[in-house]
Amino acid sequence: MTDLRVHIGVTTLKNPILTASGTFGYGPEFEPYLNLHALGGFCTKGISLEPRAGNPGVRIVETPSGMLNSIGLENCGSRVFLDEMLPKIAAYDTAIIVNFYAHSEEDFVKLAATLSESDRIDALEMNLSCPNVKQGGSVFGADPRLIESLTAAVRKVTKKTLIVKLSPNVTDITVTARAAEAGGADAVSLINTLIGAAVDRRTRRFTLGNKIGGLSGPAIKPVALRMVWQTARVVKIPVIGIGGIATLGDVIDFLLVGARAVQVGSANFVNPGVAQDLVEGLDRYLAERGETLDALIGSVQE
Amino acid sequence: MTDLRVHIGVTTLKNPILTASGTFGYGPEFEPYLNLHALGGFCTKGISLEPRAGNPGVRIVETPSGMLNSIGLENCGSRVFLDEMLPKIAAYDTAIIVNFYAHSEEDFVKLAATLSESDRIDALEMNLSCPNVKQGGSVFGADPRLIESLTAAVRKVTKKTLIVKLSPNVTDITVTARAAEAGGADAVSLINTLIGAAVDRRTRRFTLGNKIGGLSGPAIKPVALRMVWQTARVVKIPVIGIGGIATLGDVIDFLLVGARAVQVGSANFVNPGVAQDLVEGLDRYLAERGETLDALIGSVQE
Amino acid sequence: MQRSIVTAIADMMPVAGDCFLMAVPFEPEPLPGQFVMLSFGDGRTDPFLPRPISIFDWEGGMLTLLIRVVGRGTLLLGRQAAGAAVRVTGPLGNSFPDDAGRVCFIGGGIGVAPLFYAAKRSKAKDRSFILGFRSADESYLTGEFSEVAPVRFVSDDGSLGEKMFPHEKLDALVAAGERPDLVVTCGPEKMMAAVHGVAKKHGLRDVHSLESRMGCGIGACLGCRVNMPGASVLVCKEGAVFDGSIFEEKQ
Amino acid sequence: MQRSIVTAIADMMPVAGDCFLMAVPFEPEPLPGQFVMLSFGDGRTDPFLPRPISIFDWEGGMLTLLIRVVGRGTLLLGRQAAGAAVRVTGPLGNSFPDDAGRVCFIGGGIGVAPLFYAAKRSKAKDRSFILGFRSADESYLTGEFSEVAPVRFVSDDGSLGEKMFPHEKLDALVAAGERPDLVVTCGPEKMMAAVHGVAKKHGLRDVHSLESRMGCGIGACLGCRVNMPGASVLVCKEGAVFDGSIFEEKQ
Ligand SMILES: Cc1cc2nc3c(=O)[nH]c(=O)nc-3n(C[C@H](O)[C@H](O)[C@H](O)COP(=O)(O)OP(=O)(O)OC[C@H]3O[C@@H](n4cnc5c(N)ncnc54)[C@H](O)[C@@H]3O)c2cc1C
Ligand SMILES: Cc1cc2nc3c(=O)[nH]c(=O)nc-3n(C[C@H](O)[C@H](O)[C@H](O)COP(=O)(O)OP(=O)(O)OC[C@H]3O[C@@H](n4cnc5c(N)ncnc54)[C@H](O)[C@@H]3O)c2cc1C
Ligand SMILES: Cc1cc2nc3c(=O)[nH]c(=O)nc-3n(C[C@H](O)[C@H](O)[C@H](O)COP(=O)(O)O)c2cc1C
Ligand SMILES: Cc1cc2nc3c(=O)[nH]c(=O)nc-3n(C[C@H](O)[C@H](O)[C@H](O)COP(=O)(O)O)c2cc1C
Ligand code: FES
Ligand code: FES
Repeated sequence: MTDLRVHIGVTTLKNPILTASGTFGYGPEFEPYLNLHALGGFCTKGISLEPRAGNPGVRIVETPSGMLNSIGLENCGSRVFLDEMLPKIAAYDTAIIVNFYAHSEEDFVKLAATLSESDRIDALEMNLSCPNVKQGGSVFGADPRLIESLTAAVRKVTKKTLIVKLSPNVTDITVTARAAEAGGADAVSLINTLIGAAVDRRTRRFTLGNKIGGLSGPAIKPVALRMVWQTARVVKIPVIGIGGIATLGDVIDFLLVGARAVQVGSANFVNPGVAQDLVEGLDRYLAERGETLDALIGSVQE
Repeated sequence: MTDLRVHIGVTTLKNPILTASGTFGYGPEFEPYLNLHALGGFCTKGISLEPRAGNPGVRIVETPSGMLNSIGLENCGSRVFLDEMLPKIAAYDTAIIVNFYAHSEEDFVKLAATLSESDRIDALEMNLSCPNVKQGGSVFGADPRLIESLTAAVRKVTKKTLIVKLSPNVTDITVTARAAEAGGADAVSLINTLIGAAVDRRTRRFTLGNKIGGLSGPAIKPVALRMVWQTARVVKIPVIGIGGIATLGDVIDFLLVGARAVQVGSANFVNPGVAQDLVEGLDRYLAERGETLDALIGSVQE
Repeated sequence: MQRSIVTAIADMMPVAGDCFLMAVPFEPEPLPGQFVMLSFGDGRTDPFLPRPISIFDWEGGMLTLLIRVVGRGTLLLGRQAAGAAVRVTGPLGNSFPDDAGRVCFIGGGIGVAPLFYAAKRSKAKDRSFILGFRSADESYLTGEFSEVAPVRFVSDDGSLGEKMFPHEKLDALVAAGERPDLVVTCGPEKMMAAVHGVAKKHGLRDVHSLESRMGCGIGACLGCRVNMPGASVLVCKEGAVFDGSIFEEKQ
Repeated sequence: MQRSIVTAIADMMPVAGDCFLMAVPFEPEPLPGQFVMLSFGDGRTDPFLPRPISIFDWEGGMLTLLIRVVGRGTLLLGRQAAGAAVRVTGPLGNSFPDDAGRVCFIGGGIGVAPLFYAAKRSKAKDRSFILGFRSADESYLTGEFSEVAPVRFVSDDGSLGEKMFPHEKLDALVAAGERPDLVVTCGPEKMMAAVHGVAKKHGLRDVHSLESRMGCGIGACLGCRVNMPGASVLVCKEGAVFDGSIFEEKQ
């Protein structure tokens, strides 16, 4: 077995294959399909201070090689998460990364502080980019000054590995990535979903109850790959690549352009065992070539 | 036959189905596959003042439900276009929309003035958004002040219908759309391609000679549909919808969210006769329902 | 135990009313009322998401699905030939109760799909169907159902069985003294709600297999949540089988 | 006259070396050296772009394509069964000249595809093939080619015909006095350049069918432009058949 370990902040991942927030439930849902111990880690559904019901109406619609979702960040809230969900997954020998979000700096800080009290949480992933929340869309995620100050404020209350998850719905992702770095993030993860819409032409309404939603899946991979490459060139902290990853080839592409780890998202819906396949595939790929993970990462010729 | 006419600036299109710049050659290439007279109009390949060779190396790569291109705006230059290409297409009974671009305001103005001398050109489409040109990517397309002043400068030298084509690689497309409107554009067309990349993992190089390229095709339709909807709500000038249109359903979706006309792009590569199919399909769709085009446009329930 | 496997289609058979039967080798043995997520297994990314499909039948390791072509996904699935690769994830969801002496299975349209296996596997002493179709032309597998249990057919235009709705037939049966201990339905939501009305009126126990657009089928995407009058439910995980009270406004 | 049509595959036949033959009804009659753009005809959007494929054969309205599985598109095309819908656009491109008395058709690997129809349709008095494969195991349709014209086989490992490269065989033939008026090649670019070297040495006229990634095949996307030593060419529109001078550095 090749050494697949990756260091991000104060966390050592046993391998660079993570599962993306909102696409892996709270974890146990996948037990029948894969060995959770095999994963580098998993990102929980986005947690907020209080429970949230999410959006009414249709929440998911298929698009060419992808999907739109407007789940609306439905989640059980931080209290229930810590008291009921976390104990159920605490025993998994894999990194638990808690994805979290709020609507004000104050709440972001409060939430980060609360989550930091749990020893079993390995890292926090701060979601700045959810396009589904009605109050103005991607507000935090588009303003570099806000990102920097918010990151700095959260940084003050947590010693855990702090990952800032970036929105692709910006003119220049390197600007927002640098802002997160300047604020003290240990890593950036990208991309979150692109904002899109679909219409039900029979009823002449938007298909999603929320009208707009987040586009994910293989369709967005070229955009994600470009943004990860651009970002990895300008920040010193690790970049975690996300967007349309479904095959070993996709994983390798993201590592080649400089991602230190990757997250598998919508592909979990198609094949709930895919993340473990990717870990095993990456191991074989490196072993066959006698190559180290470090040598692979960022090795695309420019 | 339903009345499919659409008015954009001083131009009356016989129907709202246009073909998108760079995906329809100079026109004659499609003669075997469709009746060019049937189209509402076609946008030429992007024309620059001087001829341009475009990018070396691989220029096209397939992606999930789409493609990346880095043609690099190869074109014959305005002189050859006016003297040699235009006469070949002048007889087509359809609107000729000349897509054009430059790298400075001065050249944009010079080019618009030159093209405006030809009686046979119905409209100009100003491309602010080509992501393929090496000198800094989408510079014109991302800065609203630049867009407004550039549009105003071009507006001064042409009486032709002036369409400003917008880049989707921005945080808020309504800002750039409003800038074009303020500068005096008769219409905005959107979206141009999203910037993306692909890697050839065998050689560990970027697949495209230019590394990054423009993503088009069905994959981007949800993003395009969202941007067209957002834009049509905030500008008073017509919005021309572009992005992943391949079927009659796609055309209807864009019209429902407020597009006054649409452009068919990459789908021409898959089925070179598709644009005429769409005209006929739209005609049938409206006739069957006894609905007018005006009633259809923008009729999505909010 | 659930699994997600890529396997080759063993058999495809067209059926009336834009439907087809697809047979695929699949273990383990599912429970009646469960479903699978079905997608293409050849690596294409369009269509992207798997489709939820009920267990029509399962026998000796061979799963049979009855699928109605309604959109792009089912259209393209229907065009697959035997030998083509599909991905099957399952069996998923809860199941129909099987502790009643007399069960009436009520299906409308493609909603008949899960009832064949349910009736076939039921341990109930007395099993019968009420199956509703739009018309005789759009009905299917009427013979197959009849072999499993007695069927009362109803149709919108009277071209098959009686011209009435399934819930009206249930009402008539109960009035005539044929009172089931359990009513199991699957079909359009309106039909199920109407059946619940009749069941409630007569104090019958009733369960219903709900439909919802699904992303994953396993409780991971939260895409299938629907706000029913009685509760907001995650159909794939808490169902797809729900008690009839779901159709009643919560107090 | 070109056309773009959706049609049902008439026949599929596996061939050695990861290849398959696909027969589809198609009019009009193509010229030797032309190609078609082939894609799925069922409305799926992945794979998205059509693939350029040479005319392997055409007879009485039936077009036959010889396709080698090299990536996702050809893999999925190869899994289509007879009856499945494909889109065919063509015939496209220019064609091989047919005004020579003695023609030698030289093909390497899947580059043999357009040469079968070219030789079959050629009006030349004297036609012969030099066909190169990696090995006997990876060769295909050797019998079919032999029926059209005499074949000299060469292979990298000597397991089929002589162990040499096609251009070496041509050199040897010319040295032995068998001098063609025209050399027609299709295969890896290196092979074609080497053949051109030999042709030039002996003053033979030579044409070559180039490959390039294509978006449209009809000159609309400008995606297929390649910078050859002799010129920058739009392969689909100016070719795919080019004079050998394309391999020579422009002065
Ligand atoms: C638990 C369950 C069991 C089912 N069992 C069967 C069965 O045995 N046989 C059968 O023919 N159908 C069954 N269905 C319905 C079937 O899943 C849909 O008809 C199918 O997903 C439509 O896909 P499409 O691509 O053809 O349609 P499209 O309209 O193109 O679908 C687009 C998207 O909408 C979703 N969608 C559209 N209509 C429905 C619907 N009615 N229900 C759920 N999702 C929908 C699909 O998931 C798909 O992602 C079942 C649904 C559920 C929830
Ligand atoms: C004029 C012409 C005639 C051809 N005739 C034949 C033939 O008769 N039989 C046959 O088997 N092959 C032929 N080819 C090659 C064939 O087009 C490619 O093998 C095929 O496109 C690869 O597609 P893929 O999806 O399997 O591979 P992938 O590598 O997955 O392809 C991805 C993309 O790259 C492009 N691509 C990759 N390799 C090539 C290549 N070598 N040439 C062109 N494009 C490529 C494809 O267009 C596709 O869009 C011909 C090519 C040209 C230009
Ligand atoms: C149904 C769904 C729910 C999601 N929920 C969240 C979330 O709660 N927090 C978050 O940061 N990202 C969320 N995402 C975004 C994913 O984590 C990921 O960034 C995105 O889907 C792109 O990856 P993919 O193309 O592999 O799916 C969600 C995505 C999907 C499809
Ligand atoms: C090969 C190619 C070349 C293009 N060239 C131009 C161009 O010269 N000028 C321009 O404004 N847009 C150009 N575009 C963008 C298209 O006009 C269109 O905006 C985009 O492809 C999205 O539409 P689609 O998804 O239908 O292809 C080009 C697109 C492609 C695929
Ligand atoms: S379908 Fe994903 S949670 Fe139910
Ligand atoms: S393939 Fe499009 S121009 Fe040649």
